[in-house]
Amino acid sequence: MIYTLIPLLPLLAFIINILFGRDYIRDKAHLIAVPAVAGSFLLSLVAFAGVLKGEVINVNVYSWIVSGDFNVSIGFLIDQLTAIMLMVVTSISTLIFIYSIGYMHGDKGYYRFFAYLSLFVFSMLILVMANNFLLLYFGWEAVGLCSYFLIGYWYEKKSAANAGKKAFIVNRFGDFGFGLGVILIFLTFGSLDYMTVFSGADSVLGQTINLFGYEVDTITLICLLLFCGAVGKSAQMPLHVWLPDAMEGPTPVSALIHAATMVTAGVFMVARSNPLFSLSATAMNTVAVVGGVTAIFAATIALVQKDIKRVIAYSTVSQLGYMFLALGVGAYSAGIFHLYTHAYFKALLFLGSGSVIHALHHAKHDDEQNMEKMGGLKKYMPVTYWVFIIATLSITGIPGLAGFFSKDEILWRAYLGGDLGKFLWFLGVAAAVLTAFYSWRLIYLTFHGSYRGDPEQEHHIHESPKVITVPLIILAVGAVAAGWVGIPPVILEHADRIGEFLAPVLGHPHGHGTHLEEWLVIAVSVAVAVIGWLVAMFMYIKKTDLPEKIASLFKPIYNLLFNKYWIDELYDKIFVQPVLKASDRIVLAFFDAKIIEGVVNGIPALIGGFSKKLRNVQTGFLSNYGLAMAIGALCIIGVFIFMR
Amino acid sequence: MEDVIYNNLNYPIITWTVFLPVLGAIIVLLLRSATAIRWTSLIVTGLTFIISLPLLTGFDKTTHKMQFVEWHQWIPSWGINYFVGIDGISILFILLTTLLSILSVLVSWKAIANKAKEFHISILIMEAGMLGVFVSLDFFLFYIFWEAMLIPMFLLIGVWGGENRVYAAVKFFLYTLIGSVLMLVGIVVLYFTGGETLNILALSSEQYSLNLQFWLFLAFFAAFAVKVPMFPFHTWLPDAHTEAPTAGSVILAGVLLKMGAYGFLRFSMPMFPDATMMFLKPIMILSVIAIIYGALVCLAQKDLKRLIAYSSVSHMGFVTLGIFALNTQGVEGGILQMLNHGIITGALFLMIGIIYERTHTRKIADYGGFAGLVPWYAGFFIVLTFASIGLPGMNGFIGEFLIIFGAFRAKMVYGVLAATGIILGAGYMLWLYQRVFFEKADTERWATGDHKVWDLDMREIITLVPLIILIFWVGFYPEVFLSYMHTSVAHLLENINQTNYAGGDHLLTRLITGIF
Amino acid sequence: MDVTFSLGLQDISAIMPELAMISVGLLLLMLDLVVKRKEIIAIIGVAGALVALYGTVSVYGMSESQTVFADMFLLDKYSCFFKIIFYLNVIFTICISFKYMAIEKAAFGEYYALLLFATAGMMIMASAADLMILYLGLELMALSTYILAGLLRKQARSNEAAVKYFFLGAFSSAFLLYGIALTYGMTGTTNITDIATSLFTLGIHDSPVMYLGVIFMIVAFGFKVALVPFHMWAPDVYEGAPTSITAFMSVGPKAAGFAVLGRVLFEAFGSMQPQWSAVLVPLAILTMVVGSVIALAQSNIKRMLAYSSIAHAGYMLLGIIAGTPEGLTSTINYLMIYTFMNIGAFTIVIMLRREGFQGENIEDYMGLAKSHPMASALMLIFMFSLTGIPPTAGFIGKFYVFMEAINAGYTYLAIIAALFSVVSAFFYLRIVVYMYMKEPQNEIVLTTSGPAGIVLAITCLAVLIIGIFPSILLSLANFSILG
Amino acid sequence: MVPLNWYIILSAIMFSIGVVGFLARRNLIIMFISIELMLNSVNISLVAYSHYLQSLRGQILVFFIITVAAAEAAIGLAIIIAFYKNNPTIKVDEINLLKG
Repeated sequence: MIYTLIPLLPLLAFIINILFGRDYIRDKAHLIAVPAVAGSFLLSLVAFAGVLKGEVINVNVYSWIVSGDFNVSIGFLIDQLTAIMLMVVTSISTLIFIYSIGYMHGDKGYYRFFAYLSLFVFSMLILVMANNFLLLYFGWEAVGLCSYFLIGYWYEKKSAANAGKKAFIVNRFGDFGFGLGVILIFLTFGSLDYMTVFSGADSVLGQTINLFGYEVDTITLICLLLFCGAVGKSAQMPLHVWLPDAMEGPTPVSALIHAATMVTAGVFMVARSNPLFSLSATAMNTVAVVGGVTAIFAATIALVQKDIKRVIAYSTVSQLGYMFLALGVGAYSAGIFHLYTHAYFKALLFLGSGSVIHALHHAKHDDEQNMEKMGGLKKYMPVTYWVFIIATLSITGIPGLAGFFSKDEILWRAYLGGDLGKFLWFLGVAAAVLTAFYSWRLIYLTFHGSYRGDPEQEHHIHESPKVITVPLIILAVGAVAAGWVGIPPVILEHADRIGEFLAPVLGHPHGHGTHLEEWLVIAVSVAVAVIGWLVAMFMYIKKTDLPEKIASLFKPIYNLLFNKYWIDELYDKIFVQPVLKASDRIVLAFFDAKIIEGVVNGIPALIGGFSKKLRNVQTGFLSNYGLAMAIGALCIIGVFIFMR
Repeated sequence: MEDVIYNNLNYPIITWTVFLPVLGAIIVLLLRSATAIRWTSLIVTGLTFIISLPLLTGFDKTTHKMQFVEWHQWIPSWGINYFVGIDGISILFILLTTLLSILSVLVSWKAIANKAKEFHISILIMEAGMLGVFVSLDFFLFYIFWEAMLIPMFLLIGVWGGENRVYAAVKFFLYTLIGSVLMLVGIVVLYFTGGETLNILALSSEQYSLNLQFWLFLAFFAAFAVKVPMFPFHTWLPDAHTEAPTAGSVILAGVLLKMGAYGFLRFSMPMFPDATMMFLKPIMILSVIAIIYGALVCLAQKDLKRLIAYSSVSHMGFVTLGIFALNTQGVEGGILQMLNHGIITGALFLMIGIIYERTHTRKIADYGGFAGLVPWYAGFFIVLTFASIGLPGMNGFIGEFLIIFGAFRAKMVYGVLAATGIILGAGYMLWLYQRVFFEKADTERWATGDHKVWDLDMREIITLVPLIILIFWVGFYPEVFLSYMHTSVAHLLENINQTNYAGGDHLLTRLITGIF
Repeated sequence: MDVTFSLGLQDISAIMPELAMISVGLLLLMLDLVVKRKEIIAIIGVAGALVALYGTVSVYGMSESQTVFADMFLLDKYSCFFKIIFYLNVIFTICISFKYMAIEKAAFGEYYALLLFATAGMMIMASAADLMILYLGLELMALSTYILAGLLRKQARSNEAAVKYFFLGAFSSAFLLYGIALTYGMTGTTNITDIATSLFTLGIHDSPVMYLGVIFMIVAFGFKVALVPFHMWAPDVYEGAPTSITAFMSVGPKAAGFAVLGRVLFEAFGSMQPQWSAVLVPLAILTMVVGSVIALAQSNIKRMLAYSSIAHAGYMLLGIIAGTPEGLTSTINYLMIYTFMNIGAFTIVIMLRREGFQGENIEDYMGLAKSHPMASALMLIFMFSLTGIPPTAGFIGKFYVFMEAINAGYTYLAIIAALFSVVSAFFYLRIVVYMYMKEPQNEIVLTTSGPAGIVLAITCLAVLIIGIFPSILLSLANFSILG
Repeated sequence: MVPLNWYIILSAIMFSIGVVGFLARRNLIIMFISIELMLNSVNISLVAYSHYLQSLRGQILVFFIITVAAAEAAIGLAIIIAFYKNNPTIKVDEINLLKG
């Protein structure tokens, strides 16, 4: 079928670039990559149109692994959910590819960059188009691989190499659970095809499985295992640690992989397997709570970070938290909706910051991302500034922009979700304040006030070229308009298009409230957004010395936040170092070298020593030889007398 | 005579495949110039590969019976015959062997300067021995090949190896010999209890008393567990691997280690099903230990080659785990994983040999930033790295997934524990890759002067490409390979599952009752 | 039971090979006075051996065995098999002796004569149907070898070897005689078959005196085949004696010893099989253990091979312990194989000897493979054959004895043997390691000679061919099965 | 007439004396003589048996033994002399050039 080309085009681009890029294509790499991804964007449009017409495609290309009763195919499913994801992935990829032409211009690994990026798009598309869990797992791991390559793209920087490794290994922890979940699914349903599994979901309800002596509800176990994967991939607590470090990668990568697409794979996966999750309250609540907690937790860290990209990174973690919150309360479409809007404004934020970094890249190294060394960039780079403003308005949920609709939907659904829901709603609102605050803080520090970097660099600062700004503008449009497909009924009847569109896959969220309540919820979220904005303005425009004061006043808290709750250090202390030390000192040095080798070399040594002793029996004296013979004979005789 | 499918080709294909290398060795023996010797052995190995191809094409996947069988009287007074044939379990290893032999000749092209004649003779004899092991259907024949391999391998390690080669060679030889002689005694006992025959098929169809099975299983276990090698019989492996010349390591990792697992499949399981059940638990536990233990040791390794060697311990742990899961996925995964491990680790040793020719150091600390110095090399290496980590789309994933699936199905906890090996595997391989290829390169050491490293040349790329292709081929379309083993594995499993062993009779009590 | 004695033609024809040996030996003694070039003497000696070989082979195929000289002398396939071993042994020895004795400045004509006499003695032992003849043959062999061991009069080592060998040998033959006397006293005969019958008729096969007799004989024969603890002479004598004689002794007397051991135990005392098996089991274990363990510590290759030959005696004993005809077959099969591989190994050892260079230290083999790839390849084959690694003949020998031992229910013996063959592998490997994996210290010159080359070729081929197509030898051994 | 057992016992005692002498004495010549003693003890028993059994084999064997013993003596003494030439001693405790 034609749609197989959607993933294959980028793959082709990857192969060509990786094989011939270094020697032949070099800085023409984009000529291969961009058309490829654009092509798959167009194809996705076709596919989307098809789905709009209501045609859902589910085909197996060929059977992949067959072993006994285990049988899984390479096959694609294009339904409403996939269609949305296709749109998000391909459109944003296309923009970012174009953006990268300018951003990565002149980099010595130019071809490599586009190759990896294409490979990523391929993997991401496989991930979203898969029609069974194992192929999903395939894409899942493959995107991890690409993120490993792209984070470590500047491999000569130790920090970059470390970040890449960290990302992959941390994700492996999640995948460990995910993989087992997949196996358990097969053992429960006898298949890994979405359709078979989901249709059979109700039949295994209440089935339990014996886990180390405890009877555990199978569905719950499956969901929790799958969710492990999601936690890893979407950087939720406690596996969020890799995402901020991932900012070592080039900014387009951060925008595409670590904001718009890959990190949302977890959300997609949970939404995809909603028939399973819906059957397990425990799993749902876990998802919701993890999401809510992550949302506020990450937001608090973002308050005090200095590195522009890290702020956005933590904001991403926090926004992903929102999405899981939505999924957790059963508002799958809301989650996907936010995923979709978030893709645009967050990509915009990243690319904007990229534009800033690009502008400052003459500045002394490691200062180019430090907001304390920025300021007053507004007059140098107006376009960037204005798109930043738009993105920020959107993320903080100012009515009319994309972020507002999706975020509001989530909060409203949380609010409806019973007692736990109320609590989650509160978390969401709190996170919203913080979001507003740090987002505006970023704007003010970067663009307002006066330049704080070293003066003679100032005149280098310039607006980025068209190839960078045009994608920004397009994304800005998205950041404004993307939300208009999901206007809640209370504001405008029958305008929640996306909800309706996704309903066949994700169902309708249950729970109803009065219009008044809903208006209240909207009012509150808007109010907190504005409050956060005002506070930020007050602190960073009016009283610029206030932040230091507060920081010194609440030193411990400030340090706690600034050091990200010391979680990295904690993991290092309790996991990484112990394992390394144990493997070195105990396993290798002691057990392998001393005990096992001791025995292995000990026995021969023993025999050798014995031999040295024994040869002394051969004294060389004739009489002793005779004696030996005589005694020998006597012994035998003695034995015989003894025997009878 | 058992029901087997006799060779219906107009020439004795298996005999040709096995003994062509011997013929080649004899020719090499008569040659003088090193170049001539190299070309001869290359041609011979190549021919062997080509000759072995019809096995694949003409193979009948629908039957578990032995195929291409040849039967000739050999030692009538002992009822021993020249009896060879292949089935779905052995066929892939034959192809793997013939392929890897070519590569090991190629990779030694420049590396082996002194005693080239002896070296190539050893390689060729080695190939014959390995092929013989996989095709033998008579225990005596099997044992002759099994032992005969020791001699050339001993020389390969001891003559052309690293500094500590003699120790490694002798250790390898004696360690393996101990296991083998115990198996020999077992074989003889089997000979008399099985009605004065060493015909493997006939012996497999016999029933043996539980006590006898117990002891025979132990005797065979001694030989196979050392060869695999299973924890804790693994310590010969790192030494042998590390000291052996590249070709030696490739053959060791690629084929030799497989023979232990192959032995379990071919002999221990069909002949002693009850004992297999009895030993199931301890062996699975040992396998899981091997997986995790090997990975942990890898994390601590400072030596490039040693690290890969220990990773073999971990991977072979997966293999034995899968085989003794005793379900289709486990066994097929195990067999496939043997193949994969042969390809991946074989290739990794090739890579290490290639870089060692340039840098003459195996200390990981001496490397770093090589991605910039030798990009193509780094590219090949990353593929192998992820293949060995088990990334989907590459062969490692298929094998490991099926094994974990099988183990999980057989006994959940083993599957879970084995899966942790995947995390650790990613840990040590990526860390290795980072330390060798990433970060700043020591340019004034490697980019200039007499130590200047150069990227892969054509011969090396030709050597590697087939393996890379196989990695992705298995990764994306394993059915090509799995389909060969389906029926045979099914047949094997149904034999074992017919066991009337009730269990409960605990191993320890058996040991004690057995001894007294 | 006095027999009317008449010397018939068939008597003479039956002992033709022996006669040939002895007469050629005498001829050599005389020629030695006139002929200066000792090679000629040697060649004549070989010719004599070949004639005898022809004689034996011509009667080999005979249907039933014949006893001559009033049941004193027995000509059967069993003895023929051993005689072939002896011929090979003496021919090989003479071939490798040419150069060597010259280097040792001991190129005497008597040397060859004595070799032939000793061989004649062994042949008589193999064919003895009566303990008297057995004794005579044994002494003929022994006395000749005493002299051969001490042939290098100028060398203290050689003298000492001779002294030790002589004294202990005499000591052991005294035991033999006492054993014979006791047996004679109990059974009233010295004829082997009659002993068996009278054991049965008199029903005395578990009288303690009979045990004593058997045990004393076992002691004596055990001395000849060097079973622990009657082995003590072997290492010293092997080391001291001229290397060619060491080769000769490591095969001939051992084979002869096993020949009579088998003959006496199976034919005369067959009814006491359980008892003597019980005696031999501990001896076998001790022999294997001591032989292979002490060999580890040796630095002189002749001495090492001495201990290895002790260990091999242990393996061979397994077949006799089994107590079945097949068991005995496995032993004689092993002996034939051992002849080839051991003489082959000694040939290489002799080649290292040259003017002013002993070449007996294992270090002397360092880097041999570099200078002499062919010779070291051969040595490699012999070493692996001695270890018992297929596809060499050594493996066939071991496999057969293990098989028979296990068949007779001595599985534990087989296991012990197997494990200690691993131990022995270590010191055989060491030679290979020195040849192939060490750098040469000083350049090595091999004293090669045509005959030696022939010997190497034959032994090596035999080792490989028997290893791959054992049927050839097995059928011969089965054909020569006792009784 | 003297019963057989006495001869047997006598020969056994002589044999043991010979053995002990061989083991205990340190002089090669005396050791050699002890061996001769052992042989003769055998001869005695053989003759006794032969008389008792009324068969000649025993006596024939005795003749053989005597002859062989003579030959043995000749060779043995020759060996001792040859040895003495190189290292002038006949004390066994001083003969251990070869050992281990």
